[in-house]
Amino acid sequence: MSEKLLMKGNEALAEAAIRAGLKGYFGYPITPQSELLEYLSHHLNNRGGSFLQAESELAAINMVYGAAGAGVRTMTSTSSPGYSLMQEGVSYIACAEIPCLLVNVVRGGPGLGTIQPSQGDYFQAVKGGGHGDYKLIVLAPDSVQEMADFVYLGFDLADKYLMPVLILTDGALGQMMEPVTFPDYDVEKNKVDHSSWATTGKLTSRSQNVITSLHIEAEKMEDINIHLQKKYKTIQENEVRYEAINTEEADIIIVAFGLVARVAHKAMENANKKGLKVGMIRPITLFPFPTEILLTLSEKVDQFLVVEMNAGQMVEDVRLAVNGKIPVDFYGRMGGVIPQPSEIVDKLIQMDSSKTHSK
Amino acid sequence: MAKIKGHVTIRTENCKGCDLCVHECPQDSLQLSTALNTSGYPYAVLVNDTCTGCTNCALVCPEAVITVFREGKKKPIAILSHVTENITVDITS
Amino acid sequence: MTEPLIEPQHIQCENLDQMDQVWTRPETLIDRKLHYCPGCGHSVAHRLIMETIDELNIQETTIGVAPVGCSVFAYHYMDIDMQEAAHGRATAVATGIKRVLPDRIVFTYQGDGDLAAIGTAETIHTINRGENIVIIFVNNGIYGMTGGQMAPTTLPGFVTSTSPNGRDTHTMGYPLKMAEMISVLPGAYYVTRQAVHSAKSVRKAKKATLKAFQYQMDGKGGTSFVEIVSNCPSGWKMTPVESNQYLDDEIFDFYTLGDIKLPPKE
Amino acid sequence: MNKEIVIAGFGGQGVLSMGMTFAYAGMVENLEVAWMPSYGPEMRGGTANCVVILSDQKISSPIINEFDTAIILNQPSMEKFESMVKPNGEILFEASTILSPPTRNDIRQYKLPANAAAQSLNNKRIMNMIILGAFTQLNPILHDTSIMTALKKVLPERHHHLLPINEKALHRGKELIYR
Repeated sequence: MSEKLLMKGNEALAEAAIRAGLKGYFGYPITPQSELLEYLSHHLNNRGGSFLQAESELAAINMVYGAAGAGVRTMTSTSSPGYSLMQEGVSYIACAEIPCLLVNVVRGGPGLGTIQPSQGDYFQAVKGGGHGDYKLIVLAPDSVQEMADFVYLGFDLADKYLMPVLILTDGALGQMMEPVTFPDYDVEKNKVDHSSWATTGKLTSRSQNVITSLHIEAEKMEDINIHLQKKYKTIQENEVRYEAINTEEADIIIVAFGLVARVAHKAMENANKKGLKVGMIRPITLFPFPTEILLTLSEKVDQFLVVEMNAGQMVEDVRLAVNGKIPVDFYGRMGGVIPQPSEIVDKLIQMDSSKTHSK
Repeated sequence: MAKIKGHVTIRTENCKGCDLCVHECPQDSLQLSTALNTSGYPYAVLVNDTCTGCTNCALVCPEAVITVFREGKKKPIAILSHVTENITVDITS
Repeated sequence: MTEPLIEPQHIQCENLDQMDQVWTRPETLIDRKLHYCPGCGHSVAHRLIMETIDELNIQETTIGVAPVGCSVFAYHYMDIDMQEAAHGRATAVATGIKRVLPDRIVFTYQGDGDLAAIGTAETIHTINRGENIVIIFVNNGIYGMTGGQMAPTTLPGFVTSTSPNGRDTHTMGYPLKMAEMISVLPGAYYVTRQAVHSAKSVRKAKKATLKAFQYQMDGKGGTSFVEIVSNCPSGWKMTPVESNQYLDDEIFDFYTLGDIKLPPKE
Repeated sequence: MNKEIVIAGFGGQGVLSMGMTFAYAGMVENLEVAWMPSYGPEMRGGTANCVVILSDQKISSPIINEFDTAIILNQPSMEKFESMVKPNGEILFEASTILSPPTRNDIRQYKLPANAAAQSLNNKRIMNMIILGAFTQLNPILHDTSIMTALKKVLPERHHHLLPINEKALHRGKELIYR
């Protein structure tokens, strides 16, 4: 374990990437993720990797495609408008089954939007984002420590399932400083052998390795899709991660991810002080989504409250999970505004009293 | 000056009858067939023995179906390449 | 009344085993029927690159990047490790590979729609960075794969499916001379324009390709750019022979063949 | 203990680095800390502010709109943050740059001639250290040694020769409160 350092989320993520054996980074400046790019421009080249500032996000994601296709740990990072530009490449990478790490430090949208933190890219992140049927494993950190931790986890999952892993974070987590420690991580021990498919030069001892997402026959393309869907099912069965707090005695369960989960946590504490019984589920993997725990809890609690920094996106997945069993309410702020704990407490009080009235 | 004698073989099944080799041949040695291969294309055939093995036909052939031969003035006895240690060559044959 | 057709007979050679084989297809060119139209220059360009790779003995270290366009299936014919790039992004993909595997030989194979329209930014910035790669640019002045639409390189007045009255420069702009454009970039090390429509031009193009790959292996300079001005018999609505004649008659006046930028003398 | 502090002024006054020193010192004392800056275009020449939270418990939300302490270094920031100080909270403000002092009477106010004090020490840039000294005198949660350890981390190595003058400034700030 390293010493405790005070770092910005973006910098902690970048440092973790180097420690996780990052070999290729390709990115383009955009607020509020530029510290990530800057940190790696200072440190990656003299710590065993290759840093390149691309001419656009479009070029950056395709550089990732090339470098990750060569079988080494590769990543890019961007913020919302840039991530939209990358969608073409992400779809190709998902189909070609290349492992890599993507980071979206989300800001308020739509359009050029604001540079303030937001969760408006949830749909884009968990439903695919680009064209075609594909998913990414999506990790949502809620602290600077997790910004670092999920880099290792992300690379390992990417290597395990041969697919892009997305860290979905936001401007505030990227910019804020908190203490962070970096775990001992043995790059060599965690290295996965990609020689069976990576393009590293066709040795006479093997047949050519081709990386492509083009399969012109419909039946072949369907086979590829079946294979991908099977993989996503395995992931849904094995890789769900979430944090459950105070769920045993709760009447109302808040569901929130990322930065908002911390605001909601504060709201939960304050509401419980006022005598309400509030618990919380914080999805850590947004895909695979923690559907099962929500379904189980819907047997025990009265209501769910989903809090997001958007117009209501994850709430749809919660409603799908709960399947109409109990009411699922929503509270959100948009465009880069962060909800205050007091706003959420007010909402909880309102929900609690409406329940009492209906009894 | 005596002409060098050459010859070509053509994998007619892969020929698409584009006619480029016929036009490129300085000896007018090639023609397209009237018959079709299984893909439905006419194919190039060598129709006389004036070929000099100049390789022009092969160079313009998009399908790389032409192999060119040439009668050598002097045949090499053996071609040595990538020799890394002393070897003995039997030149009696 | 027409004469009955007489099938020409292939002359056999009795002493073939005593003759020297002076030319045959390169081994790295996979033995598979090409999907290109009869007489297409793409096939010749593919073969030239594979000959080059064989002659330089670099099959085990070369990684190619295929584009979107007619040559989207280049990896069906090139027996090397390859990646299929998104439309226009081949040089970005190649940059990624070269940056993490700097000791490998990396090349892109791109058409004019790919390199000079949708991928112009990637092309210019890759060359401007002087990425030590080879770009093979096949310019046939048309979008072949999608059915013969106007390309950025289509000559003025030329009829395509999207310039039915010929390319009108007032509304559709002028053809891009990519090789000249990029030759002014400091990162461009060797820029040449070649053709593969005749035996003579194929010989020259081969020399240029060899040079370009050799420069990359030497690792001295920046990007080597080999433009191959080619035909598109189907898109141009001509026979292969006519299309090659058209190159001589019309195209090379605009796209002048020859070296445009040579590496600095040592 | 849970201390929520906002530091606000204009860019270049060392607002962000003062906050970082707070946070680092808190970390040295094994407190839970969070530092959250304002960022983006508003950093470019305009006002700059950062929020620092020091706590002996896990910090749940780094997003707050009520503060125990506001350290205010210019007039626009006073207008923005005065109302966001909790009742019985405190405002520390620089004497010379604030034209209209806070009007609330449910908070403690400390008007600090920090700029003048910095001038008297012949270094204008240590003003924020003087204010930090005043804060620690009012809120004894950070030891001087922790602050100096923190400063070593926050200051680039090429500025480490300035550590002694900063230490002096820290004590000068404490004296401002003694009076």
